[in-house]
Amino acid sequence: MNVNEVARLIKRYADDVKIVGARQVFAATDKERYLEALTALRDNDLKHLTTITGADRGEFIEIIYHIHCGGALLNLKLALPKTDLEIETVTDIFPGAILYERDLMEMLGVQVKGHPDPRRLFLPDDWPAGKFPLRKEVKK
Amino acid sequence: MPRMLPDVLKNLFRKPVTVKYPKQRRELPENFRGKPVVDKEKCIGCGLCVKVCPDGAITLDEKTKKPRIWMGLCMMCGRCAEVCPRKVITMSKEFELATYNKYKAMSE
Amino acid sequence: MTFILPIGPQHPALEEPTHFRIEVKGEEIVGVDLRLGYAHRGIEKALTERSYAHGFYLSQRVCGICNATHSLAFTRAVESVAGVECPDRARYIRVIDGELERIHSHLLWAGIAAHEIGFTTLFMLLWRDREHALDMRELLFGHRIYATGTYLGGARVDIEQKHIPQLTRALAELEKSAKHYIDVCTSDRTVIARCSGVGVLTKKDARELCAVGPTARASGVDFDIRRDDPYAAYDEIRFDVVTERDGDVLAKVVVRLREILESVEIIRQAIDAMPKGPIRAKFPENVPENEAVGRVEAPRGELMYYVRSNGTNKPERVRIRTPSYANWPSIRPMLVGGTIAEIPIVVASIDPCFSCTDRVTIVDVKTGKARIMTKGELRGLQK
Amino acid sequence: MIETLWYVFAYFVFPGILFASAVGLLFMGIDRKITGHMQHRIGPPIWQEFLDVGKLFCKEDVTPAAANSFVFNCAPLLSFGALIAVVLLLPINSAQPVLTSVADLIVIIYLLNIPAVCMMLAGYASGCPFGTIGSSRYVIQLFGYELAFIIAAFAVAAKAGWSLGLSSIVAYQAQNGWMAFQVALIPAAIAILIAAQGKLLRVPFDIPEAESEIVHGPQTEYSGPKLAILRIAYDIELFVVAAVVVVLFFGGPVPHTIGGVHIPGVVGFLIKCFGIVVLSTVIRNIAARLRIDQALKFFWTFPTLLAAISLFLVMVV
Repeated sequence: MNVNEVARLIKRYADDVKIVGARQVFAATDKERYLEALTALRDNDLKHLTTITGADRGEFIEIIYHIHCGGALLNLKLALPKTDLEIETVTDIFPGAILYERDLMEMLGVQVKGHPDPRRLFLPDDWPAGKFPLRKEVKK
Repeated sequence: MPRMLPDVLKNLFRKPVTVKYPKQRRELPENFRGKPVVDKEKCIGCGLCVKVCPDGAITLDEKTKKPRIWMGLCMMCGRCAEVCPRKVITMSKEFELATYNKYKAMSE
Repeated sequence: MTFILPIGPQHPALEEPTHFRIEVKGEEIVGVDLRLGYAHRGIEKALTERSYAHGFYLSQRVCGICNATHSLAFTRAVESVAGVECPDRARYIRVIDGELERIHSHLLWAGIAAHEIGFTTLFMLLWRDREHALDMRELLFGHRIYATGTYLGGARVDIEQKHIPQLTRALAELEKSAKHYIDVCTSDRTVIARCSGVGVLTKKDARELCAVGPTARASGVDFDIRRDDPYAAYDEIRFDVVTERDGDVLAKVVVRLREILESVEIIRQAIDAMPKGPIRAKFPENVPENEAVGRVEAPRGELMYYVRSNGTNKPERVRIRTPSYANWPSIRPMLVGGTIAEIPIVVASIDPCFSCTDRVTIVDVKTGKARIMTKGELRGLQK
Repeated sequence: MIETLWYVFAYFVFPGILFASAVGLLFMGIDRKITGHMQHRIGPPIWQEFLDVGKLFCKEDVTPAAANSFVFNCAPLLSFGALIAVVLLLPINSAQPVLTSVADLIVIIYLLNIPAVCMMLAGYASGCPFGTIGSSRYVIQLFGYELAFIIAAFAVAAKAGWSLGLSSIVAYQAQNGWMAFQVALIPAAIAILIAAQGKLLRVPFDIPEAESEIVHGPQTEYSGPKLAILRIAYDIELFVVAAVVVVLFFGGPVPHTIGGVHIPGVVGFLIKCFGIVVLSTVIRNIAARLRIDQALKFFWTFPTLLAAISLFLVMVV
């Protein structure tokens, strides 16, 4: 699928869709519509979730789903206010997301409901519970 | 099974590729980046190398304003040699940097 | 009665520390649990505290083997954030640098796989032929592994005309030995006995678990960033993506060896079509507010860098997703059902690069307790 | 009195400890040098084995806490002693071995199994999981190659007029040519060479010591002098198994007189043993290691069948 087809497909579920360069689409969505968006993508035989990126933007946490669609890369952005960091797991849609969601949980403190085994992935066992390394306020 | 037999028997009569390292040495290509060497006279003390070194391995001597490279941190990336206006720092061919005292491993 | 067989973190089969807890009934594997994080160095956090020029060198050190591809991915992301176009000649130099690295990385992996199945002679001979690729990198770019083919805004070292004959001779040598090893691996009965039908990853599993690189291509998934999302000069070079069907360890060996043949072909085309001209464009000190994704086909698969800049000379957030990280979930379907003897070869078959996957700080082995060293302490240790 | 002195000398010096371990270590050294050149590299000097063993003797003697110390400590000595006993039973210098007994072929086959049993005991006693798995694999492999080895040995004994004495076998071969060239016994010769490769844990069958899976199998916990004794025992086993194959199939120690110079039987015997070791090295360098189930399946089909055929041919014809 080339860039325009992906943009047209995602328009229904996201706003502020912009095409960057020859092969990348950025789109912002919200908590209600992101599950249908991902299911729609999977039904169009786009099964490859490259990764899930988490970024601490100061007042909110931005989660980006990077999905490889043949000739283009879709970056689906999801903004979560720091007050309720609760999202639904996508492992039923993309089974490959198991490790990425565990990484998200331990590095940024986002709670993923329904994750098969929400254990720690990288950090050592006695890492203090409340401290999330990639948060802005954790300097060194 | 004997698919590798010809290979193995041929190797018996060919000269081994390995070299007895400390005694014989391999010849290094000319843009090989070894230990950076500082040629003190030509240095004008501009401090560009200090700014550009990714590891912060280069410090300017207080009195003489000449660069001193601490080999404990230097990763021989060659940026200092590239950015120096007077070509004071050049990358030598020397790569055997084992020392007993890491803190004395200065490249003056 | 099942009992837990601990493999790692220190184990001769694993060249880097990871820990498998394998549930075993007799010799048959029942369950697999994986504990990563022993070589995690907090690189993503460290990158946000360094300027782009210094961060470039840190991105090279994420993986010990595939560092040209890491620096290329970082450069690709940062250049699209800063809006810098790298000159044509530099794009070809980057292709040559990346492909030479793919050749030496695949030969290194094939040697380790041969060692896992106990074929020491094949291991030694494979690594002997790998020297051709490493010598070329040393000749062209200065260092065997940390080459300077790519830098922010272009390339740091130009390829002189007088090295080309040596390069073509080495490529011919590599091509001959790659063909020979494909023939050996597909016809030697002991290798076939140990590799075919072992650690099978079906195409459905590979697509679902988002496997990448040769691991996925060995199961028939036709996915290669050099063709799907071409970067550097790959759009002007003709090559075809190598895939196999049956997804077992033998298919993974053959896919990688055939990719070496492709890489040799790519370098030859790159040398011929290389235009004259400058090799580096100016890279601005401060980068405007922007975000971008840089993707590259590393020897082990799709490598992704996500960079977000905030106007200063330091990136605000860098996300590194390495190929081995994506291949870890597919270890489970491959191992379950096999026997203990297959663990090393199956684990090695996805060519895991643990230091790529982990980025946590040091575990203090003496006391067994994990202690997080702050960067200041790290620096203190070095001084 | 002279009798006992002769036995003491025979046990400690000539075919005994000094000679056997020197020859064993030398064979292993040459084997490593040839392997090096076959892998297109220089390889260690021939006397490398002496240096390794010497170094190990200087190391500290450690017994792991989890290990059952009695079995763990005496296993290497037991296997070393058994191998020296086999050396004394073999006709090395002349057709007459040092210790003669009626059915010494059976005694040899039994004694050659003691090092294997000791290795298994050591593996279980060392208390480390790798040792346990290594030993269980060793047991399985023992059943594999032992069958072929014994059938081939009995085929030879049958051919030499149903006598189990080695000296009579050597005498029989002195008259009508080497056993290996008898048509009926060629399959047995091939079978015993494959079984020897399994008995010596050489690469296609070095599953109990698969370093990429179970570190060093039963020997994982050994270090220092105990490991040195195990290494010497292994090297002597290399020489001894080759010697048994030579005695059974390739004529044993036959003194020659070439150009008027009288060459004692030992020299010819050593050269033939060396030939077998080189053959084993070549096999070691052109094959990958099989899995334990594949090895067992292979042993019970191919070599056992060959040995059975030659036994049948000898019995019937």
